[in-house]
Order: sequence, then C-alpha cells, then structure tokens
Amino acid sequence: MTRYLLRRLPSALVVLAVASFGIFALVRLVPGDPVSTLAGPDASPEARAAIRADLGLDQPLLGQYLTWLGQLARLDLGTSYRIGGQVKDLVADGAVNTIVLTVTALLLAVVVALVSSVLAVVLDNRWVNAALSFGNTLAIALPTFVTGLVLILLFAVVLPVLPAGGTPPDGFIARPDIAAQYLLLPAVCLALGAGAALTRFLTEALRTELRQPYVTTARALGISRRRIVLTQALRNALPSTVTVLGIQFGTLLGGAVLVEAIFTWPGLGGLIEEAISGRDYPLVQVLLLLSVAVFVAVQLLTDIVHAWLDPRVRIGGAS
Amino acid sequence: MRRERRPHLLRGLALTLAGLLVVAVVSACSSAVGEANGGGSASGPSEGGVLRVGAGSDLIPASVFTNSSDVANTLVGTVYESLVDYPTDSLEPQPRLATSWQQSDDGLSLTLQLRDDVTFHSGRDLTSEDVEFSIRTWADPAWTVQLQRTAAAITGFDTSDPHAITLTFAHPLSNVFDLLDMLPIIDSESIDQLREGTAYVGTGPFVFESWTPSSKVVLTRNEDYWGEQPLLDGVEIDVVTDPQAQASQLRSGQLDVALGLTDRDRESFEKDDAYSVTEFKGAENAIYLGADLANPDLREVKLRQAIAYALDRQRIVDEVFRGAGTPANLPWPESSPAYDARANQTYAYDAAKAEELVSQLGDQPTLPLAYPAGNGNFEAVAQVVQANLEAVGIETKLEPQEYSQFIKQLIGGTFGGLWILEHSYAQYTPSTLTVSAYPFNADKNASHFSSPAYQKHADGAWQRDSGTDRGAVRIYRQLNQDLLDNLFLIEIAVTPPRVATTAKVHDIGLSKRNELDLGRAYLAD
Amino acid sequence: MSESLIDVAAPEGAAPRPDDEPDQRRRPGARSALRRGKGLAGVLLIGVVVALGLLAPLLAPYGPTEQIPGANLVGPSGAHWLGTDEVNRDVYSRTLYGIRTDLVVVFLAVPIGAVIGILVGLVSSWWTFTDVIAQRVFDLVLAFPTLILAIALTAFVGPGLRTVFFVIIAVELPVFGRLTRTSVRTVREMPYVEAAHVVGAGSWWQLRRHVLPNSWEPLLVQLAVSMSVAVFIEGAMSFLGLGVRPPHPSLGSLIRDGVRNMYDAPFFAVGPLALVVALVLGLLLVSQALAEARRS
Amino acid sequence: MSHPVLEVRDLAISFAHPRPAVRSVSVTVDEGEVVALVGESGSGKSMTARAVIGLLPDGAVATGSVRLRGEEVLGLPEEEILRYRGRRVAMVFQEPQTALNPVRTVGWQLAEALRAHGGARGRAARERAVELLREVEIPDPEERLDFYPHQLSGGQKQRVVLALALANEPELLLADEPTTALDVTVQAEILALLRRIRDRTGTSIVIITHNMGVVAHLADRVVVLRQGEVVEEADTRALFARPRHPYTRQLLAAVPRLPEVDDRVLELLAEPEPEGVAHEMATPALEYDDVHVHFGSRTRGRVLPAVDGVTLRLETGQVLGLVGESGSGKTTLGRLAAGLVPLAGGRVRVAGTDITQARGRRRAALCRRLAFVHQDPEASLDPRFTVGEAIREPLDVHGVGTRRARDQRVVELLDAVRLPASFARRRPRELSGGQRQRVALARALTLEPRLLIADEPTSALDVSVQAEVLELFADLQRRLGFACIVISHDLAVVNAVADRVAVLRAGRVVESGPAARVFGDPAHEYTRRLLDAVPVPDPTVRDATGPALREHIAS
Repeated sequence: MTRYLLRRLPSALVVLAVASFGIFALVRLVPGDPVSTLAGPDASPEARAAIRADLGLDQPLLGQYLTWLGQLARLDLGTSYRIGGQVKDLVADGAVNTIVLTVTALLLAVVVALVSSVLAVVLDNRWVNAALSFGNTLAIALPTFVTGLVLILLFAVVLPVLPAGGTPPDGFIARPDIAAQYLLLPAVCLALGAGAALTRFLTEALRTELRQPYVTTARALGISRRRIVLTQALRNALPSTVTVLGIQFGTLLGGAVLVEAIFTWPGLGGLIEEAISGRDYPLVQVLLLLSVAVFVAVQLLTDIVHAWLDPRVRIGGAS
Repeated sequence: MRRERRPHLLRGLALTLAGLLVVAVVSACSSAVGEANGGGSASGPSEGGVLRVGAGSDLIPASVFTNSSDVANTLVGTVYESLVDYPTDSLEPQPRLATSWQQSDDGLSLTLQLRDDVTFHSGRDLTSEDVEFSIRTWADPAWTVQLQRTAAAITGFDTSDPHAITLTFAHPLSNVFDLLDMLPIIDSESIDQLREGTAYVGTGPFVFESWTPSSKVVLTRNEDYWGEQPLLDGVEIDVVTDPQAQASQLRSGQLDVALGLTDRDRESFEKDDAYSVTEFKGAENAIYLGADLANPDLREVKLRQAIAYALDRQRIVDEVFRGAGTPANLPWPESSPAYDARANQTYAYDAAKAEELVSQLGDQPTLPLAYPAGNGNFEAVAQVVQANLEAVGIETKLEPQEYSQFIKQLIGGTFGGLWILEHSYAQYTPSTLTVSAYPFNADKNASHFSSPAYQKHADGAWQRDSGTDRGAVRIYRQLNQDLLDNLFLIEIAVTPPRVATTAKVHDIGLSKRNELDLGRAYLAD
Repeated sequence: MSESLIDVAAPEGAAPRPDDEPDQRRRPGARSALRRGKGLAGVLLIGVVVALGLLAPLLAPYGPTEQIPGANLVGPSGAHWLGTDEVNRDVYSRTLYGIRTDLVVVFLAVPIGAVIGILVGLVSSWWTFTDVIAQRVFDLVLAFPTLILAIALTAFVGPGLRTVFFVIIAVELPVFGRLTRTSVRTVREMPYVEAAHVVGAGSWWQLRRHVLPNSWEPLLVQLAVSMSVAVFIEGAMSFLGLGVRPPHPSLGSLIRDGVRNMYDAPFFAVGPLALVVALVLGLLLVSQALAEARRS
Repeated sequence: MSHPVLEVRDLAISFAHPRPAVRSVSVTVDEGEVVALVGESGSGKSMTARAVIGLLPDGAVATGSVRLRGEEVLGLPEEEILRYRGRRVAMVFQEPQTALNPVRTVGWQLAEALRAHGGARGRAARERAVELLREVEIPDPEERLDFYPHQLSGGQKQRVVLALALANEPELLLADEPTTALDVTVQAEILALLRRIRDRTGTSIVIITHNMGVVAHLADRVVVLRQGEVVEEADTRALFARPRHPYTRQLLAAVPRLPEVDDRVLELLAEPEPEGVAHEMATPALEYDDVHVHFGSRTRGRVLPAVDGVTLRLETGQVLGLVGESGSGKTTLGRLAAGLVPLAGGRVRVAGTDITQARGRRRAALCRRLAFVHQDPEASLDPRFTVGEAIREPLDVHGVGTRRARDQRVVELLDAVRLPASFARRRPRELSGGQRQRVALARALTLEPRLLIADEPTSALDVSVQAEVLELFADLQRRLGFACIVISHDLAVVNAVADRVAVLRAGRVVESGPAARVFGDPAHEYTRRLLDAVPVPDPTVRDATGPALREHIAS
C-alpha cells in the first residue's frame, strides 16, 4: 500500500513542477499587463513607472520566477496586485465557497446516482429503466447555463421562494437552514450533469457485476437479488465508481466556474476570471497552480481509495 | 485482526436522504427570501434597516480613489467627506468639512476654515494636518487619481491653525474646487491598512466594518457623526458583477439598490411600480468614438467628419440607452459652463453628407473598431456604429478586447483605428477634463493628436483663477472649436447615471462625484 | 462541461456464453445501430438541426447581421417569428445562421482535435519515450478545467471563433490521445495481434490490419460525445463573452443575448436553446447507441 | 413410501433465439446417490441442472416436471424458489476463480449463505463457518475466515465454494464441471473430497462433466445426454463395461488413454537409444540452452522466475510434449520459442538461429519457418477477418505469390483441415470451437513451417472434437513432417501425439524422455504422482487410486 503510494507521488510532483513553470510563462506571455489595469486610462507615465517598480515587474523574468518559487517554498503566496491583501486569504475565502458548492453538488449527485441506479437494477423494470435513462440523457444534454437560468427564472422570479444567487449573508454555519436555501439552486444546477453521468455509469457497472459468476453462486445459495445488489454487487462496483467520482469532481470544479457566474457565487471561478482579466499575476499563478494541484491530488486520492477498496491490491497474496 | 466492516451503504443512504428532508422542512419554516426582504418596514422617515446596494464592480485598494468602481464610489461617498461639495447642477462649491474659504486675488493661494467638531471614525479630531496629508497623498502618482496633476500643483501648506489651512499653488488653478470636491479627507494613521484594503477611516456618516473581496463591503451608522444622524443602521455593498444577476436579485428582494443594471432592465423596472428608477444630473458619462490618427486613412479629417455625420446618435440613445441620455458632439453636460447647444448639433445625423464625403475620398479600406468586451452597451453601440458606417460606405471590423488589453492599447495609443469608450469628468470645470482625462490630454493622447492651439487653450483654461467666469467661457468656446474641427474624439452621447431601487427605498442621492449619498436615505413601505 | 461529464465510458461486460457453440447472432455494427431506436432518434435530431443550418439562406427572411430600421426589440410576430434584438436584427434569421457557426465548431474543430489526438495516441502507444512525454502533457492540459483553460486562452488571443477552436482542440486532443492509447494497448494484447506478430507482421502491419480496425469503435463513440461537448464549450464560452465575435451569431451568443433580455424578451433564447439541446441530445443519443451496439 | 431426492420428468427447455435447448430429459436421484450427467457442450446437461435449482437464463422456458422429495419446484415464483435454493438444493460451478466474491472475506460469504436461510448469525455463524471449512478440509480454518478469495489457491477456492454449498446442509448437491478448471492433482483431491462428503453426510450428488475419467471415479450411475436427450442411462460399471448406445461408445473411444503397463514394456523394447539419434541429427529444430525467464518488473520489486534454467532440444520432425500443472512454466517455454516473451538468460535457437538476436529479414525468414497455435482459438482469430483472410494473412505479410495463388492456397489448407472451401467467407464467431481450432491450425500451416508450437491446442474442446483434432493434427504432422511442441496439462493428450515428453514443475524440467517411457515408467516421483492423479476412465481402478490420493493430501 505505502509502496504503491510512493510509486505514484513522484510523477505527481513532476506534473506540479512542470505546471508551475508553464503557468508562470503563460501568465507572462498573455498580452496586457497589470499596470495598465491598475493605473487606468488617465494615469501619468510616472504613476505607471511607480506601480511597475512597486510590483517588482521591473525585475528580469527568471528572477521573478525564482522569487515566486522561493515564496511558494515558504508557503507565502504573495499579495494580490489588484484586489489587495494576501493571496492566501483571497484564495481561502473563494475556496471555501467553491468547495461548499462543489461538495454539496457532489453529494447530491452521489445520492441521486446511488438511489436511481440501485432502484433501476433491483426493480429491473422496463418502464423504470426507460424513464431513468431518458431523464439521464436529458439531464446530460441540458447545458449548465440553460438549467441555471431556468432554475432562477422559476424559483427566484416567477415564484420567488429561493434566492436568485449570492452566498448566505451570515455564513454557512450560523444559519444552516438559510444557507441550505442559498445553496439549493446552484448545487442542483451543478449536480445535474454529474449526477446523471454517475447514475449512468453506476447502473451499467451494477448490471455488469450482476453478470459475474459470483452472483450466480450467491443466487444458487438462495440469497435474494435485492440483497445481492446491495451487499455484493454495489461493493464490487465501488472501486471503479470511485475513479469516475474523481473525474466527476474535476468536472464539477470546471462547471463551478460557470455556475458561480450564473448565481453570482463568490468562489474561485469569479476570482480567477477577475484575476486573469486584471492580470493579477500572483493571484492567477496561484489559482492556476491550485487547480492543477487539486486535479493531481484528486487523481492520487481516487487511486489510493480505489486500491484500498480492492483487497486484491490492498492485500497482496497468493494467485 | 481487523473485523470485516458491515455494509452501511443502505443506512448511510437513508441518513443522507433524511438530512435533505430536514433541511427542506427547516427551509419551509424560515425562508431566506423572506429574511432578505425583511428590511425596516415602518412607513414615513424611520430609523433602522440595512440598505443592500448591488455594485457591478469591486473596489481595488490600489485605486480606491480613482472613482473607477461602484463599490469604491459608494464606500468613499459614505465613509469619507470632502472639504467642499458641488451641488449637482452647478460649480458653486458648498461648505462641508470646510465652513468658509478665501481665495487670494492673484489666485495663487486659498485659505479654508475647517469645522472644529469633526472626528475620524477612529475617534481622533480632524485637523488641518489631515487635509495636508490627504492632498499630498493625492499628489502621489502611485494612487493614480485623475486630479493628481492638480494636487501636485499645490505646493504650499500652512497648517499652523489646526482648524484652518492655507494652500499655495504653483500657478492659478481654475479647477482647485474640483479637487477639493473630489478629495476625501483620509486618516493618516491608517494609511497602510487603507493600502491593504483592511481599514477605511473617514469622517463620514457611515463607518467601514469589513470588506470581503469580490463579495461585499459592510458599513454601519456612524453613531457620533457631526452632522445629522443617518437613518439607516447600516449599508451592505454586494458585489454582483453580472448585471443580469443584479436585476434578478433586485427582483427577488436581495438588493434594495442596483447600481450596475443594463439600461434595458432599468427600463423594465421603470415600468414597474414596485421599483423606482431615479435619474441624477451632475455626474454624467459621455460615450465616444475615438479615432487613431496614426492610421493614414483616419488622418484625413474628411473621413472623420464623414464618420461624425454617419452616426445615428438618436437611435443609439433611444435603442441602446433606452432614452437615457442626449446625443452629443461635445463632451459637456448641460450644467457645464462649456455647454453650447448649437455647437453640439454640428454633426447632426446626415448619411447623405457622409456618403458624399466618403465618395470624395474614394473607397476606404476596412477600419478596425475596438471596444471593451463583455459590456452589453459597448457591444450594442459598436454594432450600430458598424451598421451606420457601412451604410455610408465605410467598412469596419469589430474587435472586442479584454479590458486590460484595451486600456493598454488606449495608453499606448496602439488601436490603429477606431475605438469606443466612455469618459467622465465633463461635469466638472472643463479644464479638469482636458488636463486630467487621458483621451483629451493635450500633450499625449490615444489619438496621436497634437495641436499647439489645443495645447494652448487647454493650459489657458486650467492655469487661471476662475473656471467659470466670462473669460473662462471664451476659452471653452475655442476648445469646443478645436474638438469639433479635429474630431479626434467623436462624441456620441452624454448619459446621466440612473439608479434603480425598490419602492421602499427613499431619499438616496448621487453626488457630482457619482457617489451614492445615503446620509438621509431610509427604508419604508 | 468537459468530457467525463458525459463520457463515463460505461464498463464493458460481454454476457457469458453458456456453452461453446457457434454464435449465430450477427454482431450489430455501428451502421445498424443508427438505424433503430436511440440511434435513429439521434440521427434525426442532428439531421434536422444540420438541415436548418445549411438551408439558412433559403429559410431566413433577413440577413444574419441585417439591422431593420425601426424594428427594435419587437416581440414575435408574422414579420419576425422570434422578434428582433436590441440592434434591430431578426432573431429567427440570426438563429438559423447561428447554427452554422456551431456546425463548423462541431464538425471541424472536433475532428481536427480528434485526428491529432489519435495520431499522438498511436505514436505514444508504440514508443515508450514519446509516451512518457505525451502523458505528462495530457495530464497538464486535463488538469485545467475546460472553462478556466478557455478564459486563459481568451486572455491570449482575445475572444473569437478562433479561440473556441483552440480551446476545443486543446481539450479534445488529450482525450482522444488517451483513449487511442488505452484501446490500442488493449487490442495489442489480443492473441490475434500476437499471432500476426508471430507470423512476422511488423508494427505497421499489426497497427493497420488489426489494431486500428479493432479500436475505432470506442473512438467513434468518443467522437460523438466530444461533438456534444463542443456545443457545450461554444455555448459556455459565448455565454461568458469569450466566444464568436459580434455581429456574427452563434447559438451560444444568441443564448447570451436572450439572457440579457430574459425578463422583457424571453422569446429570444427559445430558438437557440431548443437547437442547442436538440444538437447535444442528438449527438448523445448517437454516442449511446454506438456504445450499446459495441457492448452487446 | 419415500420419494426420491430428485425426480426430473420429461424436462424440456427452449429459448427465444436458437441456443442449445433441452428436448426431453428424465433423471431420478436417490438418497445418497452420485449421478453423473455426461455429455458434450450443447447436450443440455448444465441447463438441466440449472432448471433444477431454478437458475435458468432469462428467456428460457421450461416444461415438464422437477420434483424434490415429490414437491414440484418447476415454475415456482422467485420468492418460493429462494426458500429451497441453497437450503435443499445447492450448486457448485466450474470456475472457482470467479465463483467467489473477490472483495468479501471467506467468512463473510459463509455468514451470508447461512443468513440467507435464517441460519446462525454473529459468533455462532463464525463457529459454523469454521466448522464448514474444516468439513471441506481447509487447513487452519479460523485464519482462513478472514482471507479474501485471491489469497487462496484454486483448489482451496473450490473447497470454499463447496463449503458455501454445504452451508445449509442441502439434500442434493449439483456439481457442474467442478474440477475441469483444476490441475489433475487438485482435481483428484476434490473428487475424493466429494466422495467423502457423500459418505459422511449422505448428500446426493449430481455431477455434470464431460470427463469420463471423473465419471468412472465418482459416479454410481451415469446418464448420457446428447442434444438435449437422454441416450443412455446405466450403472457406472455396467456402462463402462458394456456401453449400449453408439454415442456412448464413441464418447468412451474418444477418451485419450495413458499407456497400459503391458504395451509400455513393448514400447521400451522397441525404443531405440534416444540420445544417439539426437547426436547424429543435424541442427535441431529447436534448442533451449539453460533458459531463464522472469515475470514481474524490477520496479515493482517482485520478480519471480517463470522458467528457471531449462535445457531441451527438439529434433526436426519430432513432437515434443511439455506437460505440467499451472505455473509450471510450460506455456512460457512455448511462447519463448515464438519470441513472445523476453529472455532473461540463456539461448533459444530455432533451426540454429538465435531467436532473440534475429532482426529484420532474418526474423522474417525465421517467422516463416515457425508457427504458433494459441490455446483459445476464438481469441487468436481477428473477429473482423473472414476465415479466408485469417488463413491468408501470413501469405499477405510475406507477400507470397499472387492474389489468386493465395486464395487457392487457402482452399487447399481448409481442405487439409477438413473444412469446406465455403468456410473461407465465414467469420470466426460463426464457427464452433472445433472448427475454429481447425482454422487456427490451417493458418499455422499456411507457410509450411518447420516448427509448430501448439499451446493447449485442445483444452477448449469436447472429448470427441478433441479426438478428431488430435488425430488430424497427428496426421498432418506425419504428412508435412514439421517439428512440433505440444503444450498441455492433459497427460493423455500429450501421450497421444508426442514422441518425447518433458515434465515441468515450477519452471524446471523434472524429467524428459520418450513419451512411452516417461508415462509408462516414470523415473521422477512427481511424474508418478501426476500420473496417479489422472482419473482413469475405468471404474474398476477407482478403489486402487484411493489410497494414492490420501497420501497426496498429506504431502
């Protein structure tokens, strides 16, 4: 197990290292610079010079890169040009919102997937399956920006029962009931696609499992189909599902950018857009690197969980 | 030896469902929307309630004083105060932190008496040093404030009397009161936090509580405000970058005031009694079509004239700005001493004339037409302009550009064709515009336009004691002529700011600085 | 918004053959899969959308950028079936022409990305050296959520159809690279490829005669999926204002316009929304039909 | 009067689409009786069993009657069936590798089986489980409870499967090819175990098999099925002694046998000095020279030798049989000769040229003289190729002759393997296993190889088909005179075709020499044990082999 982990780590680190350089270069190559956005149209040349020096942009590029790496090594993410304040605070604030949103969506998706796929397989009824697969395909086919707007139109405008966007005024913990209502629409909107995809996968996986010989053995022992599905097939389908879940999480993070825009959810999505359009180098760099890091981490995690769930990997042994 | 863990899948699943159910039930009993709507709900001027203001753009600490974002404007307008206040319809300074003032005959110095009952939110008394500090801060290029050059032209400070200050100028400053109107008096002790965006200490009716970047700013009532106590308990400025979202949040009652709406949404709110839309004079914006004379074709003034004639300004005002604005050939709003109704008609819409001018020039190559991407109005205007020009035989290619890139091009003067943008500051002393607004800058501008005459008139208008007397107006006439003859900036329309609120919001104001004035605002049904 | 959302390649599972007997059932090929049920529905949906796009010049009463004097934001009427937009253009006509933009994206950008991806995948599946590099690069690209990639790329080349192209190619290339690599690797392990190797067939022969023919099906499925994703990407990018430049219409930009007028002119978005959903749905159904044909 | 445990009357099973169906089967099983259902694939023997336990595949329609102790169980609703399934009738399947849930411990699965019929739970269940494992003779059962299937050997897995089946003390045990997937020695043990279980618990057993040896070894009574019908039913000894139905005779005749003692002596006398022959021969067709092969990569740490210092030589025109149990490295050796596995040490020479060194044209030339027959005929043919294309491919690869000439050759080859020319247009999946293997053989012969490597060429086939293929193979080999390596776990098969035999164990050659001598008079103890373990298709030998088995279990 640990050896397995050790084997995967280096490549992850390599990716991150490459990424850091790629990102730094990319950010610097992008036309337009922070000074012009900071100074605005009416600023005088001396003002610009002052800012440039102030941001250390007059240093040679390699130097800038190395300083950045140095900072990273010291876990100092630097200060934002535009928004001001510590990058780490900004990212933390955004991250909290984004994570709350994505994780909720992920949970929703998982619950939906579990319920509907188990239902589909246990009942194994033509109509149920047809209905589910239709709902699925539709859910996948509806672009996020469409569903988002429809949801707002329905639940915030036509019959105003839920907030049209924004985060709960007094945080997520203070008033969970309020928070839940703020979360509902964006989370659902975000979860829809992922949930459908997961359902599709899990249903297929369960069906495949039910075709395995061990299921025949179990049935020959007089164990009911329902119980086989719940205690055996599901458990066997879990590892592969976890992998898919990992992929889905990445997708959700991506989708979050859009959902946050639609529901004015102050998360990393808006932050990164703002940072890029403002050429807020320190912020952009950290955010991009973060997204790579998250991706790598999730991959690593899913691999580990996958391995842990499968005794054949967890415990080596004969045959 | 590890025990085999029992399958909890079903149970876990059930639990999750139960959890969701609970949430649903709880939600039923207390609705977020309900709470959002519950502000102060007595009728008539009443204490209390938090006003939630929707702002389209977040503040940038480094440029909090550049009047460049809704949040910054609202923050500065409510937390800080200036020495004098312009009324929205004239350039006659009114006392604020300064009670009275005396200008020397040579126009090279100005003495102001300060209120002696003003304390900063930190509790410290306001003194003349703070005024000096504020002016010096503005004179520092790093803050990139528009009137930096004006502030820098103030060379001497006499702060011997804590409640009076005498300023001496390098040369007469016709727009010094513009500066004093715009300049917020800031607290020297908290300047570093200010730079960080962690503290904004002023003397105004509201106290800065917190700023959550790209989310919101929270303000509370200043309990020991020197003037009349504000009625609101506090103000929450929500950053809602997407105009669409602002509209829906105003509708769903999450916002009381929306600053960043599209004109079309504003129009539909206007029709709805549950909301009111107020148009404020005095802080007008002007949208214009810039021409880069570095482009050989555009160097030909006939072409620029053709363009000026070809623009169907009325249509743009009616269809894009939904009637909120007036077609213009010159930047000035009516309240400006430089306003000249006749001159403003010089290039009235005349497609035939435009066509003829173009035909004189022979066929034209396609001109690039840049505008800041992601802004509905600019995009619409650009498309109308494109159609107008096409109608008279001038082909254009639309180039939406990211803001930062756009600004870089503006500053570098690298458009190489036409561009669309807005400018402000025409509501102030006209010299402020020509001195401080980059596109009009006589020394260097995005149009690569330079003319000794224009230079002379611009400086002349600035370096004199009064910005409003007859002499000044005479210079403005010449400036107008320069602008109309050279057409390096082809004005399209002057648009007054309009603010949409729910019907329960009363008595909000908007200063010439384009800053919300909430001193007397209150919530009532 | 990205691949995996749709393409969770459903696990393979051939039904166990009870006895060793010649299997008379003919394998349902890709073609027949598109002649019935889901597949047919998908093909029809796509067909309709494509037809509308191609016939735009005939069906549209106005030009896509033609501004009709006085017709500002008029509601649906005989003259303007879907009304007109803020700059007096016939939304119905714009919608029809808008399809074309998406068709170009779907049927040009995706295939380009696919072809490059497949080539890279083949190369990397055959030579370890290139494999290592390719995998790292893919990792890197896939590490960025599609839209973030889109935003970054737009900052580079500015908004426009070109950018949409770049993004789609950038996103699809690794997807196909990966897929090709894995499916080629599985097929290569097959005894019949081994057999060819034994009788002295070189890599190229094995690739051409056995590996490619036997691994194109998953790629075909993915192609359909990717195409639907491409519609997403175009839509999302135009929605964020990173997409095609005005005044030219695309379904995504039309939806954005519609959203701008959500309250006072909801009819704007109806057409483009329906078309986007139809196109994506069609492509999805096709991909599912193909996938199922493959599994059976 | 007491009913028989199982009574099947006129059972008929049909499917929506044509698939082997049961036409009319009647079987009766009495208390404590072991009945064998014998037949080839498609005879419907498995289907009959599945009908008894109510596990027919979807779309199967069964008519007739199946009575347990007189109660009709055919066509009962699922929940009814659940009550007797596993409780009164249990079933053991062919593949122990996949018959157990890979992610659940042995203990859990046993507990689940008990739970299904309201049996013991918690601690009690655990004790019962231990008891069951002990019953199926698994060493230190307490520990094994927490093992996952993959931690057990094939034999142990099958024992666990048995334990599951016995969990609720069924009256009837259906065993569907319970030993086919196992090595001979393990098979012998399992068979012995089954017998003892019967003796101990008196459970009636229906064993489904194609292996006459197994039948002879275990069954009291035999029911021979063919295409869904009972062709003959008789007491085991009687059936083997006097088979009445021609099909039965054919079946028995088809079974390859090991040399009897007497002809062994003759062989030995006839046998010329083998080594001498070897030396005067020119370069041998194939030469293994102290060959080593490793599996697993160094990076992963675990490196286990698959072949460990093997030296063998195969003279031209000779047939060398490689025998051994799974993991003995016999397959690896074969693949090595075909250049399909990396060599870790030593030399492999095909007709004198080192296979690992050969590149480009030399390799091409080498490939032309060398052919490989894979054990799974289906997998070894590209599903997209027609039979004709498949057979022609080698010619295409080496660009031999004109298009027409090649097609001509294809016809010849099809004819050579006794398939009609019309087959050229068919696809592999449209052929039966036997036909596929013939095609594979034809393909292998396309380039008139001097060396043929056949890896388990008949393991996937029915006895009768196997017999035909073997006979065909031997005939071709005689006619074309190519050297050949035959790899098989089935000693009898090897004995049928090989001149010389090498017995492998754990990657080492334990014994090699002329087939007759090795099988007739094994020098090595392991060889002898292998031979003893083979169930001899003759009920009279059963008791003789008994003791031999016990001794193995001890060791």
